[in-house]
Amino acid sequence: MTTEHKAPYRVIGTRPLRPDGADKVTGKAQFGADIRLSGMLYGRIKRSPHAHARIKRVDVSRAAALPGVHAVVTAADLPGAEDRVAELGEGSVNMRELSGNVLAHDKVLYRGHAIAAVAAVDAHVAGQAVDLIEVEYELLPPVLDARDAMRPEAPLLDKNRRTRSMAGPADGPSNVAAHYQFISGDPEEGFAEADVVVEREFATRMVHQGYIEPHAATASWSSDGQLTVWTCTQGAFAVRDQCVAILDIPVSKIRVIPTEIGGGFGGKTIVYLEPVAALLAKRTGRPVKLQMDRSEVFEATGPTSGVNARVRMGATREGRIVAADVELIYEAGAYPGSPVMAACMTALAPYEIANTKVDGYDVVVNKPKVAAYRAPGAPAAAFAVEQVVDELAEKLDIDPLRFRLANTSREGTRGPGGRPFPRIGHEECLEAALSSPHYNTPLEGPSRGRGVATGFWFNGGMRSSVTVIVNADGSVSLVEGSTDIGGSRAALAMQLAETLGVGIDDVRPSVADTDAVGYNDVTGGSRVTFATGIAVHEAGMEVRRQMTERAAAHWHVPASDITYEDGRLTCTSDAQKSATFREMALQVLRTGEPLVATGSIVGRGVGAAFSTQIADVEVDPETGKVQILRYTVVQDVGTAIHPAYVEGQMQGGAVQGIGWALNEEYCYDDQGRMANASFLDYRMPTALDVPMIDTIIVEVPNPRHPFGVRGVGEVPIVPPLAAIANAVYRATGVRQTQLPMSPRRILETTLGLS
Amino acid sequence: MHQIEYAAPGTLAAAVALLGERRGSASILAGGTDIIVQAREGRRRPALLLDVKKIPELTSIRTAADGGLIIGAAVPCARLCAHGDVARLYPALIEAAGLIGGTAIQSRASLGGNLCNASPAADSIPALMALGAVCEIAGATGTRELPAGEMCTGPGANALREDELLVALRLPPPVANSAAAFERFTPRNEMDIAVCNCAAGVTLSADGATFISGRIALGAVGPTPLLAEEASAALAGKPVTSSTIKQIAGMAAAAARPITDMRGSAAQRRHLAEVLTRRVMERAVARAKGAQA
Amino acid sequence: MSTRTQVGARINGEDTEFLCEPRQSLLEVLREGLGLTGSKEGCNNGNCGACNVIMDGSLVNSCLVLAVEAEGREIQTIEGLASGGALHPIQHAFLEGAALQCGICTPGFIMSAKALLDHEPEPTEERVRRWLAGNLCRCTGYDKIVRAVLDSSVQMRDTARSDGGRS
Amino acid sequence: MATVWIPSLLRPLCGGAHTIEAGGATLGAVIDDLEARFPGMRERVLDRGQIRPELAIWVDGDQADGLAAAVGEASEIQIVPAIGGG
Repeated sequence: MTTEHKAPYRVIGTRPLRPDGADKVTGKAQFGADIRLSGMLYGRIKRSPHAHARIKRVDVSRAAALPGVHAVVTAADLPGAEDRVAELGEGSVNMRELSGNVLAHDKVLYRGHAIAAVAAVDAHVAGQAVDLIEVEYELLPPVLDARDAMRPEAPLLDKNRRTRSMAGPADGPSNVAAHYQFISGDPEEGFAEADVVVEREFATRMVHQGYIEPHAATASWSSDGQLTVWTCTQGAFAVRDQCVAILDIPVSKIRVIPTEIGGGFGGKTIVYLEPVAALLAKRTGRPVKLQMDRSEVFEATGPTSGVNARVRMGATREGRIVAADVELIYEAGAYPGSPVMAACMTALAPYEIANTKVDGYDVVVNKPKVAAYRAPGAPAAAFAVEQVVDELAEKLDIDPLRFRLANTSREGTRGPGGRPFPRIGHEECLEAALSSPHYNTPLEGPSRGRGVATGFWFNGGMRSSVTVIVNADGSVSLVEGSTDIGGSRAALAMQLAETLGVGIDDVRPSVADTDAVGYNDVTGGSRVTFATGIAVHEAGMEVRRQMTERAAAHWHVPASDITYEDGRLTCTSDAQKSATFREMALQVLRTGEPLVATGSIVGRGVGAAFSTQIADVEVDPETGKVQILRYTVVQDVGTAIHPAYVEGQMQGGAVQGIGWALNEEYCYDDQGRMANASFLDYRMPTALDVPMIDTIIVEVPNPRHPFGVRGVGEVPIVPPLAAIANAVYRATGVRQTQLPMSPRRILETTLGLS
Repeated sequence: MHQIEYAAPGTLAAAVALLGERRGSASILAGGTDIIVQAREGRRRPALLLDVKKIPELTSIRTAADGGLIIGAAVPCARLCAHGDVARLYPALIEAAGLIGGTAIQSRASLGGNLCNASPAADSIPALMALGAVCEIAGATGTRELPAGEMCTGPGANALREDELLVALRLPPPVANSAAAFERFTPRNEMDIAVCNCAAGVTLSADGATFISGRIALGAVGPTPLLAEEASAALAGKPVTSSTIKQIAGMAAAAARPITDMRGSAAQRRHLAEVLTRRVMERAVARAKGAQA
Repeated sequence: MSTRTQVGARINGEDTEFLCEPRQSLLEVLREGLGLTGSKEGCNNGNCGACNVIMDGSLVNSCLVLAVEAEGREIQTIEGLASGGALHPIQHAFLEGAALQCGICTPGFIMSAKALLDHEPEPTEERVRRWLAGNLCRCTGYDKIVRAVLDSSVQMRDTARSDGGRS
Repeated sequence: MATVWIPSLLRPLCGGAHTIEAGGATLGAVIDDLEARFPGMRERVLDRGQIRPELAIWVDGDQADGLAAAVGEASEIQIVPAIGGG
């Protein structure tokens, strides 16, 4: 269904080989743990076995005495971080809390919370040393469920925490860190108008991004006090700025070199290891590498929230949704910062509803502090809302896609807070789903069902810088600072090639360190192809301008006489004077001033992304196992720069959502110990668990991007939870209000097994 | 991992001698897919890993005098599953052994390791039990035999003495009109631990109408894989009908003593024990009849 | 402090000697000792396949093999697949088919695919999925990976056929 | 006059209105105008003279960099929480 060639573009819409691909298929690409430096030591972190405890004493003497151990550090080695909020581009992070999460100060707030760290000659010795660190705890009762944590008598994680909201801080201490509210129209009046009202409660569990590469960071200090950090991160500048704040050093003293990154999905946007590696490296005077093992990744990084949701929606007999009331309670983990506000703002976004009320609560519990996870907050909210929408459609006997179409948001529809949508493609997605081969093929057989759901996610703008260097042979180097997780070097190089009218093979993109390119916010929020793309376009236009001036000087004509089209400079006053970009570069760059241009932008004019998905499932009525038979992802991508990688995002997002829907969850015991911190028992889908994922790329160009780009990466994970739940309902007749829809849960709900 | 020593003796006698010297501080290394993980996580702390893959008796598949097979304890599953005689005689064993981990695990994991690791959910053990496999054990005082079903004594605990090792598993030759089948239930289709598994071996009368005998074994529903003895015994003389199978499946499930953990609930496991018993019995019967045809 | 053992193995066609402790995995020695960092550590307990290598023709998780066990063995890692700068057909198919996003799982998938196609030149989609079930990928949803393996199997058969015709 | 969408939790400060017309050529001036008419508004939106980091203020579809952001006669202004992405 992809349009392979679009008339206005020469490079965009084609499928060239990605520039970093050869190194990745041959094992040459350097990822976080692949850094090896001369004299390097290996670090390991001591972690809390308890979910909630006061640290009474830490004795590192036995560890420090172990042969082969070079240093041991604790939170006492960290400079006291100010209690302030740092802007890190991904929402806000309280620096004192960030520091406390890196090494616990006085309390441990979740099992896995870091307490101390060791540097030793190898990982085995470091591990033995960690076992020799003695920590004395005063155990405190853990709070593991957000609803429990909200009760007035609940143990407090922080006695100084007061609920924050736009109404100002609350009086008494609470585990509720924040309350968000959005009201538009008059919800009660709206419900009075409704002929059908559906209300349900939903619950989901904490889940992890599940990137295959564990966190890894290596730090080294030069003898003149310069710190270099190699790390696999979604944002080298974010790591730099967080290290600056936590270590209290000037920005000029630290350089962060991003390695290749083995997946992030939002989970590699905040620091865990980097400041600790820096402390150990400083103490030992040698480079120190820290890397997590898989259980640490599960227990001590940032998964996404378990959620409690209540959704009430009303519609008229004619099929118009007239009112919605949504309450969302999100676990933040040990420190505030769940994505509940994003959930509030996305939950109802696909629909134009006159009367809405959405309340969101950010609640701390004794679990790891959550981090961003692909469309943070939106999937769980959509799981709830899209099932209620499905149920309304069913009660009104309207096709579920047509019901959504009848209520769709469009350009000008106002969302929470009153912001109107710009040009969006939700309607086009629904129509493409309605006319898709999948939706028009009947699903037959017992215990089978088809479900649909739709989802919305914002696009991020934020800041991006690139540098474009034109080499004397006419080739072009693109230096960018957006770390590349899924092929963005290709997508950016293609936009530059398109802007300059040169071939994709003439552009060599590379991701630079924090000293080699202007500031870039994290690779997240589906923003790189969009926002860094704008920076690339801006730099490309500057190259064109400079090249035109050079050509004018070379030909001794005014610059206004020169046109630049399809990579060719032509003199309008003398048709003999014409040269390709490369030919002109060869003429003017061997001796003249080097040609360098930059593009530095704040990404404005962000698009909005929608995806509609169709799932066919079969449920084994005896075992409760759900098999995905067929799956289609429809998505408005604005313009598909590299369609293969756009499809890849759609397919990958859908399968991550399938895992979340069916089997993934953090299993805790009542003391807050995670029982399944391994890839064996945290059941992510394997190749055998999913079918081919069909994609339908819808292109409603974003009018405010030079090539019409919308962010693509996140929205495909929004609909799957609900699409599968709706399919399971059609297969079994039972609504699934809790995730995961594991075989056990299906049996419990369909057979009453308990 | 803590410091360990490694030895790879080339003979059974040398291995047994080493075990005797080490008095319980050695662990056997066959495929390593359990012991290496356990040592790395500090769940077991052997001083010595004794690699048995250079010992011929542990790495060969031989035909026994009675026509059955003797399978070296360290033979990797991949080799077992590709073995023509095993496929012909004991398809249920391949159904089970073929599920122990993914492809890369299959290259290393062995029946002996799976049995001695004594996980309640081990996939090959119910199949070995249903097939009536016997363990050949060597130790300081000589050799002994033990029914496979008696090897596991608790979660992670086996019946071997400090100086003993499992050499091979001896499978009796299938009798006429008999067959076995195995099935497990996991939430994922691969790379998962059984929430419940079940093997059934049945022997039918020559006309296929009556059960002569049977053996039903269940895994992940108790501290060790268990033989559903009453259900197995009740089969003799019963007509080969779906109602018999249903009744026996119910009896088998009643023998289950499952717990609730993150992999499944007790109720789910009891329910699955019945479902799986029925399914494997149906398949075993079909297979026995097919063999007869 | 430790007892190091000398081990000799043939790695990517070259006789290699290294010293290691018995507690070190093959993965650790490949990566930290020999600088072959193409094999990745994703879980260190055999559940993700990112460290997969081929040992004496069999696919193994190098995190679940002790380095001392490599004595006398033939080991092939991702670094040994491309010959003289030319990509192996499986590598080419992954690149061509956009079968990687972040790329961390890619070496493991390619080694698994190679082991499969060495054994079975004409696998079905179901067979490919089952064989690759021990390799986790979190980015692609597997679609393009499975297609790449199927594509490379066709490619390799065609090449084998034309080579056969010549000889 | 620009139209300001008032977040629900601030509506008690301004008599429950969902939107308010406010004057000023910059975002700062608009907030000054709101504060003059509905005291307490400023400190809910600003912290030490800057837009609170947990908030995003949108003027005509773009997020304002700061209080100097230009506001036109027919501008629309929305005050919403800041969002992160993955």
